[in-house]
Amino acid sequence: MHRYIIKRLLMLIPVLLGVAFIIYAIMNVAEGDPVYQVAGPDATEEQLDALREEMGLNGSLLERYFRYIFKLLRGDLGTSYVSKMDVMQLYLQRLPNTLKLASVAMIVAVVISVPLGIVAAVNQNSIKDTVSMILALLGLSMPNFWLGLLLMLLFSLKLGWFPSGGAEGLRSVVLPAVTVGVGLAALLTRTTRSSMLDVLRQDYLRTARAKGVSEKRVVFHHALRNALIPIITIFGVQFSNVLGGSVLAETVFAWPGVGRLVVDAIDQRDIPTVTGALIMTTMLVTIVNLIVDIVYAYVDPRIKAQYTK
Amino acid sequence: MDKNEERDILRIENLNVRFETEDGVVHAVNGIDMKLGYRKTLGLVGETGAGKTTTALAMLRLVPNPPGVVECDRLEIDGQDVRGMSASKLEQVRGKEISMIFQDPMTALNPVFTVGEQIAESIEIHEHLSKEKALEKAGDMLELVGIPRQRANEYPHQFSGGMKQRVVIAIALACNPKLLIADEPTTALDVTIQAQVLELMNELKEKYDTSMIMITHDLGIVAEVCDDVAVMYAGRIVEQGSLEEVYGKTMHPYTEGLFNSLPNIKNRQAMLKPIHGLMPDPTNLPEGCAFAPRCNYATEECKKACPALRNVGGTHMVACVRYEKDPNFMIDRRKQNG
Amino acid sequence: MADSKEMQLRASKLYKKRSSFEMVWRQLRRNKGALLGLALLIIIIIGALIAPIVYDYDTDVIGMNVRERMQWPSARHICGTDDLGRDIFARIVYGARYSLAVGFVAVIIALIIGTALGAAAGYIGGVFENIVMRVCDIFSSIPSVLMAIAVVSALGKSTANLMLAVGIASTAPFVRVARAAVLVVRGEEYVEAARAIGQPDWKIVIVHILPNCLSQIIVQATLRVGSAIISAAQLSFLGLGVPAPAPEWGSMLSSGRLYIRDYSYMTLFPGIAIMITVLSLNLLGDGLRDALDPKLKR
Amino acid sequence: MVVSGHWEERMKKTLIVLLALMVCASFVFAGGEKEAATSATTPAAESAGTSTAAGNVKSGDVQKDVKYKDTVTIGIANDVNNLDPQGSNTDANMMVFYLTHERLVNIDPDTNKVIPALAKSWTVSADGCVYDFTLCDGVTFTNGTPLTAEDVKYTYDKAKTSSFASQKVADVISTEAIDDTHVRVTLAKANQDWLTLMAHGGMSIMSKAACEADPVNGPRMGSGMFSLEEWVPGSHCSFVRYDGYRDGAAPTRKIILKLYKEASTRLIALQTGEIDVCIDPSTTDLSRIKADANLELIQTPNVVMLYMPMQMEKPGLDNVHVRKALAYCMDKDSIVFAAFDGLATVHNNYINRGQFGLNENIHVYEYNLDKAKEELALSGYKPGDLTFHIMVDKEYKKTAALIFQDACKKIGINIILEEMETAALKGKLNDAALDYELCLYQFTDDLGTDYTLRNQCGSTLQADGTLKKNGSNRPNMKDQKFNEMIDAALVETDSAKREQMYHDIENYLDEVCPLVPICTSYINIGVKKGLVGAIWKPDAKHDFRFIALPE
Repeated sequence: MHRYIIKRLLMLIPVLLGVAFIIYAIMNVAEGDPVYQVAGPDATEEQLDALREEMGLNGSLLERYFRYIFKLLRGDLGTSYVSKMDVMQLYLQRLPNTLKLASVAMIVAVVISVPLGIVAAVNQNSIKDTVSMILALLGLSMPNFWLGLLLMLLFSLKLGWFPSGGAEGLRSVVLPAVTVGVGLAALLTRTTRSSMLDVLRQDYLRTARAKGVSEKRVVFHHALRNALIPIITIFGVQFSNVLGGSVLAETVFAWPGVGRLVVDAIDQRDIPTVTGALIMTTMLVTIVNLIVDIVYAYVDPRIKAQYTK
Repeated sequence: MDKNEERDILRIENLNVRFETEDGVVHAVNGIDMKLGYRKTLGLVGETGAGKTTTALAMLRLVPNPPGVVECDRLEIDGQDVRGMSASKLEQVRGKEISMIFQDPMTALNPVFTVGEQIAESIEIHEHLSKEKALEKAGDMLELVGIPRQRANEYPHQFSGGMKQRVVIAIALACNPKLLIADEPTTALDVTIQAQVLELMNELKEKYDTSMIMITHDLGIVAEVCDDVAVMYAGRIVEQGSLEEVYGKTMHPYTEGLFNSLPNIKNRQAMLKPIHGLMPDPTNLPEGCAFAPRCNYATEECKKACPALRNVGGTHMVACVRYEKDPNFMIDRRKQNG
Repeated sequence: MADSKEMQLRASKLYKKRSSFEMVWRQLRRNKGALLGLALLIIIIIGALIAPIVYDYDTDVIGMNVRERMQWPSARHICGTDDLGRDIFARIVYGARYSLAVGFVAVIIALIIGTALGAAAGYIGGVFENIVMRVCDIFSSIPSVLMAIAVVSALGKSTANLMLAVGIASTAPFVRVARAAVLVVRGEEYVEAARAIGQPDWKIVIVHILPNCLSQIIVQATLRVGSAIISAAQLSFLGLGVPAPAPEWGSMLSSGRLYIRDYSYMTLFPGIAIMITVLSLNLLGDGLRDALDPKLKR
Repeated sequence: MVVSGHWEERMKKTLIVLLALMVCASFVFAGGEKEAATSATTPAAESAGTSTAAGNVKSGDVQKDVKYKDTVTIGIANDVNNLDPQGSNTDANMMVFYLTHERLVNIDPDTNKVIPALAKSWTVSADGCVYDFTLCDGVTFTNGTPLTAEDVKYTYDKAKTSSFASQKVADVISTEAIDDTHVRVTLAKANQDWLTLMAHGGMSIMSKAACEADPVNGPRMGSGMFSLEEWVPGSHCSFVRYDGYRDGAAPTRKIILKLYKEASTRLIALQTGEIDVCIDPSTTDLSRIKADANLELIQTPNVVMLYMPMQMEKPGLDNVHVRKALAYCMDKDSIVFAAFDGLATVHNNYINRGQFGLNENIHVYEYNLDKAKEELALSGYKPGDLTFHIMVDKEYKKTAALIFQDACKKIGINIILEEMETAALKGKLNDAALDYELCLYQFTDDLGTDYTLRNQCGSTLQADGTLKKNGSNRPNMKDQKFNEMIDAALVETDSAKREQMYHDIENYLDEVCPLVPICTSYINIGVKKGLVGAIWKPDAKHDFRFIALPE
């Protein structure tokens, strides 16, 4: 298994080089030359050229890319064109907020969707099934800035239980996490329901019942364990998305996360910050995916067998 | 021991099971009475779709509802009335008083738990042992069914079909139940493994005084393992009695048809005489005797009234209109071996 | 012998080869939720098709009347008017054309590319699987905003390019779901059996493996349409989506956002339109999932 | 089709659940928030604080005996993204430089006149080209080191190289430090508005030693009443009081500028009390502030002028009649009503409100489709010939462009909307290719009439005899006659004659019609009742040095 983990981590390097190249290519093609975001309106040609030199914008796409990679391999993510701050520091300032928001949001999503999905699957085609499906769908189709404002109006303005914005203290993470979590719940509920339905038909559950195992244990121990693979897949996919930050919730709740750092940087054509933040996110995502794959093996021995074969 | 003799391990009266689906109501079991004494083995024989497995599941109240609906006048296991039992009480009966072996070993075991855990689970539930002790006892059970103890923490996908069936048997017999129901345990196995499994079941049956119901469509297995036989057709028992009575003095035309479908080792030239036609459609069973359309001796009478089981000597019972009407009616098989 | 002919007739009726579409329809008809979903979807699609006949695009949909702006839902304007005095109900009905198109096409692109890649990766394994999964990691770490900028800058701004951008951005999850589903199914006996009788690999994947992981993929597809519509909204909010004044549900949501506390109806109704579309798709998806799932055949 | 009971019952259940959810969702929203749905009324009368002749609003004076809170938190709409005074010109950053730095001179909030700051006095030579400044004594930077003439010279020389500040020191030939407290600045030619330019945040005096030691953090230190404590871009920026300030320390110890990008969240934060000042709440929420007992609304017309430049070298737009036709299609009243909720004032001049030399009775291009058709006829183009793209980057500009598009369609000119991100729009405007036709843009500079005209419409003669447009000259107007008129006005010393010259310049521009002025809107600020000491400026570069909130 260790050899497999090391192999996967080594694969990270080509991925990072790939991400950096794609961003450089996109930014090269995108409208809006970065130098104009930093230079004043009455900049002369010489000043512009001097600035291009300083920002490393001269030379062909490949030259700029290799210059960036050379610095990247030494762990230097460069400095932001706009705030002149080191990109790594910018990212690390935002990372704790995003990790806090992402993990609490995932907990909210799981707490909502796994029980809902199981109730829907166990009572297939009954009123409980319909209600849980509609509740789950509400989360997805309701635009989350709408939900965010609704929660803020109710819980921070009218009831005053939670602060309306900012990232100080644990109470401030609750509303944004619920907003993001509810949005994720739809897919997770549907996946839980669908894979539980597949498993609930299996014969080994009948064997368990014949052994005298209680219905609750049959559903939550025997059935759920087998239904976990698709659920973990979607959990992994959603967790990596949320690790990239959720821009709308961060905007509505003034939550300084990675999501808005990237979008603002794109807005200002701040290439080092965009590239740096996305590379760090990719690393995080790859590690999450690796953990998901390893968890597969622990959950389902048949997959573990395939890896060690 | 004699006190147990009169009381029966299993008593069922007028068991009916139907499945209400959108395509219509499937009448799987239509009024079954059944009694089984201690340390006795009953063979339940019939073509696929006769309702054998449904009857077995009904005993453990494992028929899924919806869509299944189970009605019966009496269902007692070892004297306890199972019908009204609460879920928690039922869970104490399943696996302790009565347990079941399923047909397809490939899907009967949970793929994500080790074999040892799956055996230990029922021991933990019923004998309230700690996890370690239960696992240890599970090891003993594995040895008992001929699997090395070390393989307890391997997973089902690492076992062959035959080995898996042995594990299923180990699970079923872990808390040495009084009544074991085996639903075609060897159908999915090849002949050599079949013999070993049957021999193992016989040994364990003797060792633990377990009474058993062997569900099969293979008359050879019944002859080898069972004391009594019940022949089922379209959800009803059409003939019942001891091995000698049913094999020796076969009376019901359907039972005769079953025997005629077996190749006769002694007389190689004998032509096989299969029963023509198909099982009746369970959603609309014909009036009167369900076997009438396929029966060579069928008369107009048979099509009208549905015959009840009648005693024809000893423990031998048969449900056929011809005998009610004409006491010395004889089917060909009885004519030959007298 | 009469009854045996009758027997043959009944037997043939039971087991004659029905076309697969009819089989699916017969299964689907049984699932009531799916019928409801299908009914809602048909209503929405019909609404979208007859919109140009009922509403004249220039006057009703984009024609503005500033004096009548910000009116609460009334008899004259069922869903009220927006900040330029345009009737919101007309725009929702007309907007269905844009939103459904964006939602469906984007998901179809993602579905086809994603499932093919995922299934191939899951089935073939080894180096190919690693490459595909790493490229998938790369694409999933590029936010859809950046993807949209790339497509718009390279191919110019149009609704088609918006669909392509949203499609590419939502491919990664399909790859992953397909691969995970194939991984579990790959070890089954029937796959080895198919390989044993010499079936070509691609046939095995399509005929044997995909139907078994169809349920996860359909769940993913029906839900993605909803999020595709909403991510198209974020893109139009940044000016990369469907150009104004076209009445796309997503951009109606974004422009209504400013007035959310006083004139909540401006975001409520487009939100409900999206919700009903997503709900109907998922109910239909549920029905399809059960109908197409071989294990569930009764 | 016979419907079996089962189906009906299942569908009924789903629909009931669906309707119930929709009803309660709309009720929670509609009911809860309906009470404040009155449309915005003309605001001027109800603003808190006292407005001065110069258009600023001063909220009450700081009292000696009152105990003030330790920290004031200000919710801002745009991010503080650059702390180098010569590195940016956005409002948010400028607010910071007023807290942390000082300039040679300041503008008096009451009279808009130039008043002493770091330079306690100065003399100007007869020909108006040589300025001798005398610095206050005992001035120190916030790290205690003294501020000398050397630092002033270093700052002015450095300004020449900065793309933001170079235009302001374009005329400066040399800056000499005579001794620690005397500086002489020599200009190439006299410039009446030069001193006003020197009061701009971009000319804040920096410490030479600090800048040379650390080029990134050095410029962030000034000699102001506050020093930077912590800066997390995209989240907040906090400042602490410099107790060693020569004229006595500020009333509040700590000021935090906290970013709230979403307008509704920013206002809710004020209502829940998490922040003390909410800059720029959304116009629809203003009645909520007035209705709240412990909040006050501060309102003053701003100098952010929305206008539509027309790139005069593009086919069709090079024809003055086409430009005039477009001017007559601009329905300014509807734009004020729809895009600004009525909270804006129509503007017909080519320089900003309150600037010297504004021509009160300039000709007005009122919204008149017949005149527009006449102009189009004169232009030689037939209806349907012309198609123009208009670039917009904000929601309110999109609304305005849609109204303009609707009007132009009526006279046969086809307008296509091009929505873009701000960065893309800025890039297109500044790109040498000038590949755009129409745009809705804004400028806020009120650094003197000459600076506005020269920057917005002026051009400079290049060595090869061609004219090159100045920095913010979006219409790309290259008109030598116009350049001569503004150069003459710049050196005219008699203010009455100078005013008339600017009236003539505005009339000339009205004839050339390079751009269509649309409107100026309002500064809206929600504050906690009792907040004092702050000076709210129409150019949104507010002065928080003396801000204070009673306990």
